[in-house]
Amino acid sequence: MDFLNTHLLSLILFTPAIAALVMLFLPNEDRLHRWFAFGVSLIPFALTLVLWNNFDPNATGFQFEEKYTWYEAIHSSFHVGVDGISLTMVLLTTLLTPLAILASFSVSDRVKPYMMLFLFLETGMLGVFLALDLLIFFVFWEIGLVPMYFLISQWGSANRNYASLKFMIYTMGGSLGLLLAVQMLGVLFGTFDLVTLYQQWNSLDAGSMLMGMPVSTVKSIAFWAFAIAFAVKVPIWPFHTWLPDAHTEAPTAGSMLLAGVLLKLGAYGFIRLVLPLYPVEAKIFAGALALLAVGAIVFGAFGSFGQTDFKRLVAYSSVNHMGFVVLGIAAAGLASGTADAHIAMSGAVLQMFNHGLSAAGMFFLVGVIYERTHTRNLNDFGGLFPLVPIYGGILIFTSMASLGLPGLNGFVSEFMIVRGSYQPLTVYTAIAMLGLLFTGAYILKGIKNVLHGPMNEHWAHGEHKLTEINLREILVIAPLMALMLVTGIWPMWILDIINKAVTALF
Amino acid sequence: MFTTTTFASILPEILILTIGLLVLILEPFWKDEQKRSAGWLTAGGLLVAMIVSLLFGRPGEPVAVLGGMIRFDWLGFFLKMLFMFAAAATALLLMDHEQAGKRGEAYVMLLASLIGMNLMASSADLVMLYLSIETASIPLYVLAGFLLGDERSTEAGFKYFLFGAMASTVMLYGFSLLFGFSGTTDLYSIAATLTSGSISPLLAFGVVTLVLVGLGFKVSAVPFHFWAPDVYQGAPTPVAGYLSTASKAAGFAVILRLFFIAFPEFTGMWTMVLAVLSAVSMTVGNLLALPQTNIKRLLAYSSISHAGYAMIGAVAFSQFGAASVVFYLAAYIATNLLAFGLVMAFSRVTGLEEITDYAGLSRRNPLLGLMMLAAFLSLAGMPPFGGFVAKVFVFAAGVQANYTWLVIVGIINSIIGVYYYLNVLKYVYLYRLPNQDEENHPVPLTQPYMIALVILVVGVIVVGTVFAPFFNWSDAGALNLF
Amino acid sequence: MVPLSWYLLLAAALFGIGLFGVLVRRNAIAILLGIELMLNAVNINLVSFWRYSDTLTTMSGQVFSIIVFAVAAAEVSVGLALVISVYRRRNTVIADELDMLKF
Amino acid sequence: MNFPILSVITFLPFAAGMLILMMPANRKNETRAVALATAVIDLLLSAWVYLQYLLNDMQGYQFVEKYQWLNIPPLNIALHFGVDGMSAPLVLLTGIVMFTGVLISWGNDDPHIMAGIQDRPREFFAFLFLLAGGVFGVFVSLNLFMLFFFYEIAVFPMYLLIAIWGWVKTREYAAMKLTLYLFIGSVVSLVGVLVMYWTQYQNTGVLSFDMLEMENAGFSATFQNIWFLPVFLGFAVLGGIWPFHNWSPDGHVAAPTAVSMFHAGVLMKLGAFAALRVGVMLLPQGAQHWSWLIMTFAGVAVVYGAYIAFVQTDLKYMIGFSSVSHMGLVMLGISTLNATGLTGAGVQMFSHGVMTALFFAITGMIYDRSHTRMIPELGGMAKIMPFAAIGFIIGGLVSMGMPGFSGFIAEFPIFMGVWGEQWLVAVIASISIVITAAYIMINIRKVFFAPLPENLEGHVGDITVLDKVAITTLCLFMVVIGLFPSVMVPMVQTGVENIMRLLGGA
Amino acid sequence: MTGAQIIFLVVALFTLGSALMVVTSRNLVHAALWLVSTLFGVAVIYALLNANFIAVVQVVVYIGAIAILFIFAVMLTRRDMRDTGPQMNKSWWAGALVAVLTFAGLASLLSGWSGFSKTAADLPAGFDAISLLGEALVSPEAYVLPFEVASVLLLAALVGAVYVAFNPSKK
Repeated sequence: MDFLNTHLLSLILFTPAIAALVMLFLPNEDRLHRWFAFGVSLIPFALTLVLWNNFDPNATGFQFEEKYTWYEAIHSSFHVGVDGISLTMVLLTTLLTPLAILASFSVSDRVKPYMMLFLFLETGMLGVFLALDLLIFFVFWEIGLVPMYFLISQWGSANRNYASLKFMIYTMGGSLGLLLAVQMLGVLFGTFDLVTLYQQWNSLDAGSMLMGMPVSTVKSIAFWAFAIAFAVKVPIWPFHTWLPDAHTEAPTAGSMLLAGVLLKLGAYGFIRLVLPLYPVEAKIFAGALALLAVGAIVFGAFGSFGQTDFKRLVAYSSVNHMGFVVLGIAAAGLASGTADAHIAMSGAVLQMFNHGLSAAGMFFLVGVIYERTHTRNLNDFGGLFPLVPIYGGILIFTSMASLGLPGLNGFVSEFMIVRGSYQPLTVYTAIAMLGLLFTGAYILKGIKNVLHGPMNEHWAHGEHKLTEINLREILVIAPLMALMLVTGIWPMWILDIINKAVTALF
Repeated sequence: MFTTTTFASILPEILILTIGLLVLILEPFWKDEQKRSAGWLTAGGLLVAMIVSLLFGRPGEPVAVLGGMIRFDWLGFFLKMLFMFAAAATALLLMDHEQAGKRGEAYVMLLASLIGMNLMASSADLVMLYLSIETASIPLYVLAGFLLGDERSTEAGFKYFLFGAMASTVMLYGFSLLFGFSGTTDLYSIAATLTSGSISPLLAFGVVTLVLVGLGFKVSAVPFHFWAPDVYQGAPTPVAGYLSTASKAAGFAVILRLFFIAFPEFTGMWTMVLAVLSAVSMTVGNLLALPQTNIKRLLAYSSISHAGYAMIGAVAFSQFGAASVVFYLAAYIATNLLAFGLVMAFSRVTGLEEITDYAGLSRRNPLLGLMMLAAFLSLAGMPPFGGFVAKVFVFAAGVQANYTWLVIVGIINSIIGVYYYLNVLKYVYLYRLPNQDEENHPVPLTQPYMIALVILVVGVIVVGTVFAPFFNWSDAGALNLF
Repeated sequence: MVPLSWYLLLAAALFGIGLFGVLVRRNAIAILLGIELMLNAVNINLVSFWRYSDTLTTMSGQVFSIIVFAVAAAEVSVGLALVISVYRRRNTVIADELDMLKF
Repeated sequence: MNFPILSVITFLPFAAGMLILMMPANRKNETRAVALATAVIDLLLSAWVYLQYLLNDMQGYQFVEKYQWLNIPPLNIALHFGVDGMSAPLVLLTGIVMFTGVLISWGNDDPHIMAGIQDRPREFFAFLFLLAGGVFGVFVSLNLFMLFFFYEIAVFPMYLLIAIWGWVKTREYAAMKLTLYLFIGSVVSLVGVLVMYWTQYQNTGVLSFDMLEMENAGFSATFQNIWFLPVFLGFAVLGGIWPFHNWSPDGHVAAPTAVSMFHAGVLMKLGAFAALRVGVMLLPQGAQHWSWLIMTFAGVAVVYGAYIAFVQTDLKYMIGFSSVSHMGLVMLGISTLNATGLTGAGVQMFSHGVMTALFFAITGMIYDRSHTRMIPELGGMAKIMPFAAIGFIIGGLVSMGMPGFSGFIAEFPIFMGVWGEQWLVAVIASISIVITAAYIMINIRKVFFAPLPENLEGHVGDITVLDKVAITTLCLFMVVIGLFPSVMVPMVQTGVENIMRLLGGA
Repeated sequence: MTGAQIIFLVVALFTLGSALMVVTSRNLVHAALWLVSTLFGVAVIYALLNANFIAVVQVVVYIGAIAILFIFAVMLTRRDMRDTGPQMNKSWWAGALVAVLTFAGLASLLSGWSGFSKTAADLPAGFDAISLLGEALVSPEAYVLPFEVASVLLLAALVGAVYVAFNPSKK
């Protein structure tokens, strides 16, 4: 057990990747691959539960740290550790991956590479959340792209080539600045260790000169280099245009993870890197960031409302929801050290978690119906509730969670964000709250178009008869629904951990 | 007085003379089909002569013998060995020449000119020098025109003779002035009397110019090169090879000894003259080689340019420079003989001499193709063949002497050279005969060719890889000049 | 007494005439004649240098000229033989008509 | 170490080449077997050198052998062999490329496929080994003359290999262009080398081509400033430095597969390595004086090469120009003249070598089977040769500097090094990463995943087992180094240490 | 002007005049005969220089052998005995220019030499040029090697000339 304790994070991190490699040598049997992947993906989840159990929310700093020499030449080490924020994200990731795998049991084309890519993707995402070394962070940040790219481009729908490339190029282009800024930090300080960098970077005298420019200018540039990289990933308006395409074209499980976890990477980057490294700039530019966030909220909502494609609708809703996260972050940056900041930030983290649950659930449900009807056009549906009552119930439940119905999880986090942001960013928050109205509008529009209204007879009979959601699919959505409900009613199980970490950090 | 040293100093020549007389005496008694055995006799005899000379005729400290006529030193000795090697190879290549191979006279002429060349390498007296140059040349005129039934060959011999006689006479005039100014014919004494106090640099320049006409002709340096392509093309191929290697090398031996020993006072002047000659030779030779379609003419122009490269070492006027020239000659003799030998071997079977005729050779006879590769890459100056090391050495000598501009000219020319040498190899390896069944048109090699070519190709590679002993010998020879 | 310069100028003049013959005559034999004139010029040089040198007894100049005689004889015999050989094949000894080998 | 391992590595290919030439022409398989055996032995030996290299010896050369070759006064030429941290990986690289090159040239008697070398394998392997021996020689030579000697040996077989076995349409032109370019470059350096040699004599009275002695020759600053450029650029021509890169793509395209592998994989390293070893190490002040120019050239090469690669429609041209871009990165690393950048350059040489060898190997496999390399005419290869597809994808990821692969390990320190010197160049050069990602991904999709053109249906078969072994070998190195940089980077650092000592001493 | 000088000038003019006829006469037989006359003039010059043996050799070898050889050769190449057609190049003027320049150059160069105008000492009494020459030619301390080599050369030339000239039957 000692080994397990000291290497817990590494185990969580690498189990999926190693399992993927093992799969390479498994016989070519689709069932085997499915079950193997699913079984293996449960291991990190189980380990995460152990982690959660052993995690001491009251301790400051990072826990379960591991540090090995990795790239001596540029003083980068494999340094991982968790605090309350990353723990939440790890939990989200390890939870969603098995569900996504389970959800993709219906995939029958090249199952082996598909499952392998999922497992690699999990490692990539977990790495970002666990990394305490800037370079390692970047490594996993980029690695995650590859499996996602191939998942979209190989198993996606009609326009997948365009979408996958757009996804790739946007993200890589966005990361360019990050890469350069990371390099600059490495050159300046000779280390990539985050803990060290937090101190050294901030202790630089703002008036001194760096590379022929005042430190403040350098920092501002670096701030935006970071911010843009993460903003693309989140995505914040106006960098969001890749997202609807990618989501729409990705396979169901891909969308689940994309929305559920991948978008969180960007937000997590803000929390883990941008705010601690650039507290001053974060204050200065909080307004701009908030403006973008509000833009995301409003335009996301409008965009969503205007869609006729069910999946695109959900995709734009992600823009909208993630806008809140950024708003919270901006507020926390502006008001750092105050209770407002803590509330806003805790809300943001919780919102990340919540959106992970609801977006994954929504995409899954879209996928469920798409598999049966092979259309996502909202106008092709209508009045399906009588045909698929269980599915309808689940959809309504999940939509409500997404909408932020009190009693479900979305409400808690959005409320906290708004509450925390209102003081520092009154105007923006006010506009954002208007955006919230549209959130309700588009979600209701979605439900209305699918479930209510006149029934589209096409789906009622014959070969096109819509079948009810099956047991496997229920098993996928059930844990999500359970968590939505639990978090909505008793958020403290997770909020406690988040809040303590946030308080310690900001 | 005659001493062992005296005897040792001319031992090779005595042995060569003996071989020549043996050929002359025995040849009439042989039946027609046996007559090519004269080639075996010549080559074998030269081999024996080389061994005997190496055993008993090695020089010690440089010493003037026979009244100062010749200098018994390592420079002469090493070059003699090279010439004898070249002559032996030429004899082997001549053996299966349709018209010349069965004529004893050919071998006699070869040996006579060899005596001349040997003496050129060691002459230390103007009288001896002139005589040895002529002894080397006159039999070669005969050899160049040896194929009496062949219009090209007779014409080649005729032209070679006319230009040669003219050039050597001009040179002789220079010699006579040299003698007049210094009052002596001994090269080593000339230096003492021929100081800038006694004659003006302009006068020295005049003498150098006159002398260079003859020597430039021997080494086929521009502007005394115009005979070379015609003669190489017309002469029997092995003779052309011999002309372009041993004869040229002998010319360089004279240039080294004459200029280094007799004109130390006027170094600045004659090195500049040689530098210009060198640059012009390289450039003109290479540029004119570019459009050639006949392989022998191509080799002729290439040999003109090689005279230019070798001259860079002489321009350097240093021990290293001289050593690099000698080394260059060693490498070049092996290389160019190989090239001409291959041309001979090919045209003996096919009767063709155009570059385009070589298409598909690497399939018709892979060994021949590989040898072509070795020969032409060595000419181009690529390792691991002799040409590379030799070129590096002369260039190094040039740089050392601050003749960087000349080295740069040389380097530009090497690049041009690479182009046309590779062009030949392109035919050998890349192109195919129009009817595509190369394997049905083999190019067999007879025994003498096999022996000669293999020895030469091994020589080219050995000089290029294990260059140390060769350079050591060259350097030991060069040391004798200082 | 005749100064050395007179002999040298005579030799130079003879050399020049010989050179002229070599350069301008078309007939190979005539060219050879020119060469002989040049050789004679050389010999005049050699002998006169000998006569006017301080060391008469070394005889170098005279020996040199003897050797030149020998060489000239050898050269002429071979040369004329080649001329005849060419004539036999080509029926001409005009140098510029022998142009098979021209580039 | 009494066993003369470096000599054996260097001369074994020559000996094997001779042996192969002497074998009967009709015993093709025996010839191939001898070639393979030689390659395996050389690979093992070079791996042995790599593994036995002592990392704690930070400055010296190891496995040193010295035989006087020509030690009379005017010339001191010795067979002086030794490896340092820069060259040891390159020796290993050569071993790898030699091994894989032989594997994929094995030949296949199926008339449809015409894979590998059918025509005169005897000569082919002999020339290839001549090339390989020359390459080994350059990497291990510590004597300038011998370095040059082997350098030229490595250059000329290229002509024959390309002209005889190359692509019919352009081989003559390309082979001649390549040879002349390289020859011009090398002779230009030769002048510089000779001048250095004599100047050394004037300065110190020591006449030696030994590079270790030449390090102490005390060249004056003016001298170094004048002669650095010819020496460096002369060698760098072979490294494909812009604007002298023109020969390289043409050569790649015309060359047969194994030769392309050698050419891009090893030969271009030869140029960069020689430029580093002779130019930078012996003329450090000159290097400092001109580093801005080299950096400019390299920076242009990086971006320009990537852009030109982007617009190619011929797969081989694409890879050829990507090599220009990547070798530009090597030059960029060298031009930084700081430890980080040089380390990156060292790793990049290895990484690019393996990666581009892999690219060319797979391109060759595709071409041999489909008889076209035009990207628009290809498609669907992933179904036909999934193994090759995976290999190509891994190569592509390395190419775009994806973390987790060797490319990242190499490029990151290069950019960091540039940051330390001139941040603007780093910013501009980093654009190439996105361009590279774009064309790699687009072309992977087009070649491997687009629908299979009808005219190729049925003609095209899977790759052979030997091909798979080759691909696996190459991929393995890229991944292992990517994951564990410590297997190579510390070694490169020992070499860099030495260079830094020389640069610092200047 | 001393008697010797007058004699010299007369002989020199005769020699140069004959030489000019050698290179200009259209008829080759005439040219060869003019060569004989030139050679004779040169022989007299040798005599003036107290080189009696050389003068004799000149007459015997040059006139007796070489010049006669020329005449034979001229006659053997019959066709060109006819003095039809131009005997000189079209660019004969260039040749003339070169010749004149050569002479002028040589003369001017030589005139710059310190020993240009020196005069000769009288021959010492009892000076026996012939025996000195004989000794020089066979003494190992002097010119025996050239002497021997010259014989080799002559032998070789003989063999060669016979081969080249005497091979009528084979085609």
